[in-house]
Amino acid sequence: NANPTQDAAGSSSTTKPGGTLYVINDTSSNYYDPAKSQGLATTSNGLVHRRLTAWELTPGQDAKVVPDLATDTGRSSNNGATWSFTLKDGLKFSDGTPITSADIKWGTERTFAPAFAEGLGYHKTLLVGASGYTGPFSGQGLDSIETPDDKTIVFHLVRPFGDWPWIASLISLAPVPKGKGTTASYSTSPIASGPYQVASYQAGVAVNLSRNPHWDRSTDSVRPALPDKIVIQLSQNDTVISQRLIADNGNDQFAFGSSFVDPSQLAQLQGKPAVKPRVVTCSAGPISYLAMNTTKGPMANVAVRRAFQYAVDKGAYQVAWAGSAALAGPIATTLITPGIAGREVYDLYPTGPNGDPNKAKQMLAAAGYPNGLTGLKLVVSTSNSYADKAQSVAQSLARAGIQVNVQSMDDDTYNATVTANSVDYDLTLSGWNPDFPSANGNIEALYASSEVGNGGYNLSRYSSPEVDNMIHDAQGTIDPVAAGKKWAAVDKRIMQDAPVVPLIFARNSFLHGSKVDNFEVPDYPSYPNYLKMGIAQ
Amino acid sequence: MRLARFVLGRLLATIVVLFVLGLATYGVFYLLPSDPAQLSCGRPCTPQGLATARAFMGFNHPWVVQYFQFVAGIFTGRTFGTGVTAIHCAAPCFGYSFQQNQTVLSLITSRVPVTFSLAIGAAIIWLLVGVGIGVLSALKRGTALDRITMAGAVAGVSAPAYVVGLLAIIIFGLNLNIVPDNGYVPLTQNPVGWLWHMITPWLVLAFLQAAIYTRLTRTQMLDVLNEDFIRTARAKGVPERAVVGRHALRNVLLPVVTVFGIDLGALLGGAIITETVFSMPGVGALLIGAVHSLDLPLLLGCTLFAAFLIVIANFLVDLLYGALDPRARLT
Amino acid sequence: MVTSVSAPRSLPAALVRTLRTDRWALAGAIVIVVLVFVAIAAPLLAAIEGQDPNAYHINALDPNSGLPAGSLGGISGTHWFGVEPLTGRDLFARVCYGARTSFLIGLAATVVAVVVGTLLGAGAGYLGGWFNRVITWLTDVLLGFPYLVFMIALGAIAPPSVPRPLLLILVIGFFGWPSITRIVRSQTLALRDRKFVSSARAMGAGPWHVFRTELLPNLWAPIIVVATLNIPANIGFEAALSFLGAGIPPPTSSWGQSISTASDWIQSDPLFLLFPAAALFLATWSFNVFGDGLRDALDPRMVVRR
Amino acid sequence: MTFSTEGAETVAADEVSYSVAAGEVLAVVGESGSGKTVTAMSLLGLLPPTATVTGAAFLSGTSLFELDREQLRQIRGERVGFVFQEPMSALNPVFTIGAQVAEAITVHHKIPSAKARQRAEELLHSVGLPDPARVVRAYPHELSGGQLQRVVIAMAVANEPALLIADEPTTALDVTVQADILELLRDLRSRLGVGILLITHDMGVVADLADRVVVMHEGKVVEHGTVTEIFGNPQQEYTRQLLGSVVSLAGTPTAPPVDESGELIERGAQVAVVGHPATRSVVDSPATEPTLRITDLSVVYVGRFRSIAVHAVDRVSVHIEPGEVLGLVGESGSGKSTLASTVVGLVPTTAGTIELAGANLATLRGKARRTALGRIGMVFQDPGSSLNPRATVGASIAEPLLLHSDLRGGDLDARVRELLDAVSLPTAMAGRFPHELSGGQRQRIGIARGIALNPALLIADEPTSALDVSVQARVLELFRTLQTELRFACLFISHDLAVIEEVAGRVAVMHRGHVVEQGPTEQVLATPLHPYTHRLITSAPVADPEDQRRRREAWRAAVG
Ligand SMILES: Nc1ncnc2c1ncn2[C@@H]1O[C@H](COP(=O)(O)OP(=O)(O)OP(=O)(O)O)[C@@H](O)[C@H]1O
Ligand SMILES: Nc1ncnc2c1ncn2[C@@H]1O[C@H](COP(=O)(O)OP(=O)(O)OP(=O)(O)O)[C@@H](O)[C@H]1O
Ligand SMILES: [Mg+2]
Ligand SMILES: [Mg+2]
Repeated sequence: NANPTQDAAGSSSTTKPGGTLYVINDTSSNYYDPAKSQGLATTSNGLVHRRLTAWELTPGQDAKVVPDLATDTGRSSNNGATWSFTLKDGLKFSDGTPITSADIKWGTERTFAPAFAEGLGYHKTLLVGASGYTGPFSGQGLDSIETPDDKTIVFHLVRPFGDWPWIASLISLAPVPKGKGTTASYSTSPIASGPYQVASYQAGVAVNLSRNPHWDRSTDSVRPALPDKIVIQLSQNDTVISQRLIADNGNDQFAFGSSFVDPSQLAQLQGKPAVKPRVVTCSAGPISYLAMNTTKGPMANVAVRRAFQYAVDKGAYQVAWAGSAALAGPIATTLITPGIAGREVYDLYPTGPNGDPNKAKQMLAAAGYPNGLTGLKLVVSTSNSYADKAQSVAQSLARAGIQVNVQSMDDDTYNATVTANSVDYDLTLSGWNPDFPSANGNIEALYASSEVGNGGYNLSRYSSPEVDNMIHDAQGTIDPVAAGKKWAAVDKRIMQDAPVVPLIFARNSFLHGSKVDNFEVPDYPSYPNYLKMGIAQ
Repeated sequence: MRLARFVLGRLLATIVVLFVLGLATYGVFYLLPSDPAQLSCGRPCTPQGLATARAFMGFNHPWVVQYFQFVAGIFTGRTFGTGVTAIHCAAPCFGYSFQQNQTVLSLITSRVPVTFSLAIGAAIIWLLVGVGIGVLSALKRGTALDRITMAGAVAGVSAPAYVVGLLAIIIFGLNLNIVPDNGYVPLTQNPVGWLWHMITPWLVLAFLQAAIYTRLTRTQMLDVLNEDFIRTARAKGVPERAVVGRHALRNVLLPVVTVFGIDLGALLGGAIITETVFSMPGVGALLIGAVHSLDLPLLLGCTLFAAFLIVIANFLVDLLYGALDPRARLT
Repeated sequence: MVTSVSAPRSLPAALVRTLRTDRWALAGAIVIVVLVFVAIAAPLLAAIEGQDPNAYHINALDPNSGLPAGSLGGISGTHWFGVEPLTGRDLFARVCYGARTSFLIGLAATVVAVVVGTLLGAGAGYLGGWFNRVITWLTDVLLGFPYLVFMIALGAIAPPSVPRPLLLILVIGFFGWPSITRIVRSQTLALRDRKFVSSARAMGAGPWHVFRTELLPNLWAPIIVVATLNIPANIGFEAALSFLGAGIPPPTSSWGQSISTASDWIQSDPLFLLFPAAALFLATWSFNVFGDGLRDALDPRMVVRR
Repeated sequence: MTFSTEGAETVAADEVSYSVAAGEVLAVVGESGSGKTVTAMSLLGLLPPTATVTGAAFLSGTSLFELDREQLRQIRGERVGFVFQEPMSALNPVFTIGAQVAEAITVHHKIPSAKARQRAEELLHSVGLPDPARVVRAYPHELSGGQLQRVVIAMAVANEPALLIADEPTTALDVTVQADILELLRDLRSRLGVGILLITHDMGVVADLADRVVVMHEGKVVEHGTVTEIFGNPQQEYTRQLLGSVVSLAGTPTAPPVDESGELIERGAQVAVVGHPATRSVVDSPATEPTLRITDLSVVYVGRFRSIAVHAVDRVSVHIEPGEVLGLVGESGSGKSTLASTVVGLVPTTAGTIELAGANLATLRGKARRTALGRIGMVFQDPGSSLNPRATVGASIAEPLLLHSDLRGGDLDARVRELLDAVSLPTAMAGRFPHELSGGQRQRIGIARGIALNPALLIADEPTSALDVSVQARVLELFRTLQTELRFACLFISHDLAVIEEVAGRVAVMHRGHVVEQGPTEQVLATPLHPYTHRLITSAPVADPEDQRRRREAWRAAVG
């Protein structure tokens, strides 16, 4: 299987600045309003907007948080409930005005305005006095963000929060010139702080990024900013994208696809050794898991849930996922995603890759279901062929005398259904990729009792006061190493209750043109790092 | 007189139809368990976050009320939010897409040229080719040609549009590399490029649509060719091609034109699959996007737009009847 | 056989005549019969092959691509049509079982659409007046209906209690009739004032009688065409509905669903698409040739080919 | 020549041979269904593919059957003109008359369409169509039978062909117009030496126009000779029978009184309007308990988009007593068929009332209306298009029975056979389709259908126009017997005054939408009061060449 590290490392040294990079998107829009965007720190938004901190991603290593606009990754006081940052010198917006702490305050406050409230909101529940705050446009600011001077910014949190440096790296805390960004048009004509600015935005067709003249390379250690121009093509058809990149004609040589290459294309590449080196696959990725509704019927019984750990044929799931174990990614036995600091590998329910149906049968019998289970409802989204994957799961469960009915539904319907307050499913298939590389983003969102219903993604409806406390404790821990240990413990603790069957850490594969260099796909976020790419001259 | 009354009646009906369809769209949309506000709520989505989003987007009222707000907006225009960040949508306001940050009207009008070029171009091709082949296979009834064209037609209807488009792109666009593999160039910007980008989608669409025209023309033609007046035309010494192409064809067109009205009307409202496969920013692509992102205002806009075109197309076809066949009086 | 002098040429009679005189129509008819047989005897056929439509055969797949092992999509003595990629399910069994869902549902839906469409269309064209207006109005509404959203909504809310085949047939039929109605209406408008129709009216024939004895025989031709061409569309419709959860739930196979899945594999495993697509093509084709034959048999002026 | 119809082979014409010299008129007469039409059509290869033709035909030396498509095309319409038997179905319903006539010219001569149009208008005028300006813009279904027939004639003579094949060219024309048409043909012959093949049943026409006569019977030519020979001493039994059954008017009418004062003239039961053309209709004669009473009926056809409205029927009042036959004669296009169609509700009335046995048809609805209509039998003017092309003859005849009687199965068949037999058609015909019949056969199907239910009122629109005199005689015989048996009231529309004289007790004469005269038949025919009636009677040809020549001279003098 393709090992990305060689691929990227091999060429990075030779790549010189210049050229035009083409990003082929299957989405119809690509917006740049920091308040509205939910984008990762290393994708298109990362090219236009800098933040206090940034991610350092190297394939094969854990993600690290590093300074960006700030001189360091933040200094905490009052045991982690207060965080302060100092800005570097000589920072400018693309309009030439200097970037001050006030701009970051404004940018952050702006995310509270109803008109722009749709972005990442992790800070919203943490900042003091945030609840009920409706943004700066009506006049009053958020007092919990202090800007004693142009360079310093201080955040006051409601509770100690060790991951704040990560929060500071999110797009939602990017600077917006004070008073600017009053209209929706900011999405398409933002004022850039990063190396690129939006030169033109053709709705539904393409976005053209050009260099930001006021960006100073010396202040930015995370963005090599190699290409002179970046063109983001919009609303392209997935299959066609792959076919174009395989064909590698004309400009497509300078292009890469921003969406996963799906199994059928991967299979097609088997016969094309010439193309294979241009397929980059991370060695592991977001967790894909089978959630069991811990509040309903037999699934409420932990013994049954444990039996499931043996019943599922994860090997078959790998095939259903991408055609082979190699393409699908390693089998998961834990909850925290590879590439995130503090992760520990363990297996509470050891069996072969194909599970152990008989053992599962016995355990079910012991749990009071001697002749298996019938009529379990497994709901899935129709998106990226979960329906088929669900059937592979159903098949493997059948081996252990567990009969399930698969119901597929439109993606939005699915999300609404499974995150509703009352649900009637027994099982569901889902995957999770945290918004920032902290175990927190992996655990809290999926297993904290606060995330049950109301649009929360605790799909197994797992609620354990003990685990909630452990999460709270881990969040409050400032020292990353100590925190990491605590998170690992939570991970184990949850798996003892087996609310989910971890299936695989899904690999994502991406295709790029023959002239694209430094094309890296780290385990986290198992997505190409736009910031590093360059064009071979 | 009669005609005037007919036209007036239909126009009124059109308005009713559109109104009902709008209502239906809302009704159906609210059958969905999913909540559009959820998508504008941000991540993680807190309950009060959800509440603000709802209020801001105007989703906090019962849907019937919302619909009437929408209808009112067409005449009065609308404003969302307050203060400097408020979003204004001038009359006639067919809603505002919060996801696309544009008024629905501007969104649609910006996409119309693409879809129209696609639909109209293809329509011309399939009508000419379809009817042409239909006539031929009627004349050559029972011959190999007849059988082959019929097989072709059947292939056209039963082939999955998506695959046909894809293969066309792969073969002509990527492998042979004789036509662009995707995208759209405005006619106004560069006519040649426009034609160049359009040719494959047109042919694909035509291939998928031609079947019914071929088959209908053929079967009707077989009927008409037996009429006495065809004999009269021949007795006058009218050349066979004119006998068929003028005398017979005119009597065949009624159902053909009817189908044409339906198809064209529907396609002008967006050729979803073709547009998506060929990555053309048309109304169809817009619609499908709206569906998947629960963009109700946009969805409503696209639906009404498409419906409007269909209704108008059918209306024109009905008007045409009288001209095509004086006996087909409308009441 | 001695036929009554007064009896009109009945459809059955025409059918018989077609089969006797028209080789192609006969071929079509045979294919149809075969397909129906396949649909009904699917379990039997699968049993003969010794495969189950839903059983996974990971071992039948190429371990490092998930494609069917071996050439030609894994066609072999055990898997006559080869297997699905990623799952290794037996294609032959799935195509056979698919006939049950697709072919039968597609057919039933078409019948519903055609019957309703013809009645309303002829009614609108012949009676005119308010009835015509209402029908025109209805067709407009339905043709412009946001059926995409509707399908999704249906998938979300359709109560499991309703038998799915019935639901599918009704929904598909419901969306199918308007276009047929408009076509039939257009024909009827031209027929309405033909002398022989008027003379029936002058004879004191009621609308129903006129429809049956005067209009219908002269409407068959277009109806047959439209009906036969509707089948694939309806089968596709079934696939979409099922995909969105409003139809036959997985793993039950259907041509439409197979085709839409296989479409993604057209490059890497074309044979996956070939078989279900071929089945669909055959179904449509057979009905078309048969329809042609029928049309000819119903047309007294047609030269009888021998 | 034979037809293959689903197995059964029909020999339509057998060893027929005849010739027409330039400037000569050959009349083909004979039994209905004897193959006159098909033989003529075979000449230009206009028969359906079901027909197989053997033999040879020469047009001034060139063998017609050996020509290729293009050569044949150049001959069609250019050197050989063809007037089809049934004009109503012979014209393309979706093109205007003007376009279709103009086309006849433009396909052979490259002239600007404007000129062609103008020429078309002239032609239409030359065949005596009033208001050609309107006719060119009209569509076929907007014209009367006779008007269409004249249109077809105009098309046939458009290019002044060498040979004109006229199949029953005057069946739908009243005698005055017929005289004009015959005059036109005669002129073509003498002026341009056009050879004319005239197929007709009207012995008067034969006598008037023909030089030589061919008599056909059961697909064979039984006799031929000069017109004087045939009429003078017919050799064949069939020919004698044919001539024997010719009916003709008794005696010549007295001239109408000139310039009366007042509105109406009355003479006993006979009334007429004063003034020609008339501006009103006569008052109805007193009725006792009429089966049908029409009072002040007006019908106006509102024109389509551009064309002007037509007052087809204007304030007409007539009635028919049970057992009475009202003959309706008059100018072609004067509104006879319209009047008839209004009775059965096919044409909406503009004003006036129609009562069937005292019940106002307009007020009847649904079931009541349908049963009322069930008591009316209707024979349409053009047998062709009034039969469902996809229904067998048997089914068509059975239709009214199915609707209004409870005859089913065997009884139904029996009745259908009986009816076929009554109109002297073989029962075998029942299985045929309309297009497989001859004009006369189709017409008889229409009659059979009309009388199937023993109606209380029979409306017969030109019921015998396509029948040869012998069959006609039989049909009229049948008609009278039924009449006396069932005593139904009957509106009998015909151009053949002799026939009217035979069957009708009273007669009404229509002209331009008005009933200009009405009264007991013999009175009206013997002593007409209205000039138009007089002209009508005097223009009727008689079946005797000599006599007819004298009459023609007289008539020429009259019209000047
Ligand atoms: N298409 C056809 N198929 C079968 N038989 C036919 C067809 N056309 C005509 N015939 C038969 O051929 C015979 C001759 O028909 P034709 O029309 O020549 O009679 P005709 O002499 O013109 O009689 P009429 O004076 O009533 O018009 C008739 O018996 C008729 O039934
Ligand atoms: N549908 C119509 N629209 C307009 N005008 C019509 C229509 N039908 C008939 N007419 C006109 O009405 C007049 C009367 O027609 P009608 O058919 O009653 O004449 P007729 O007396 O039957 O003549 P003929 O003896 O030639 O059949 C004619 O001038 C005809 O052109
Ligand atoms: Mg004849
Ligand atoms: Mg008439």
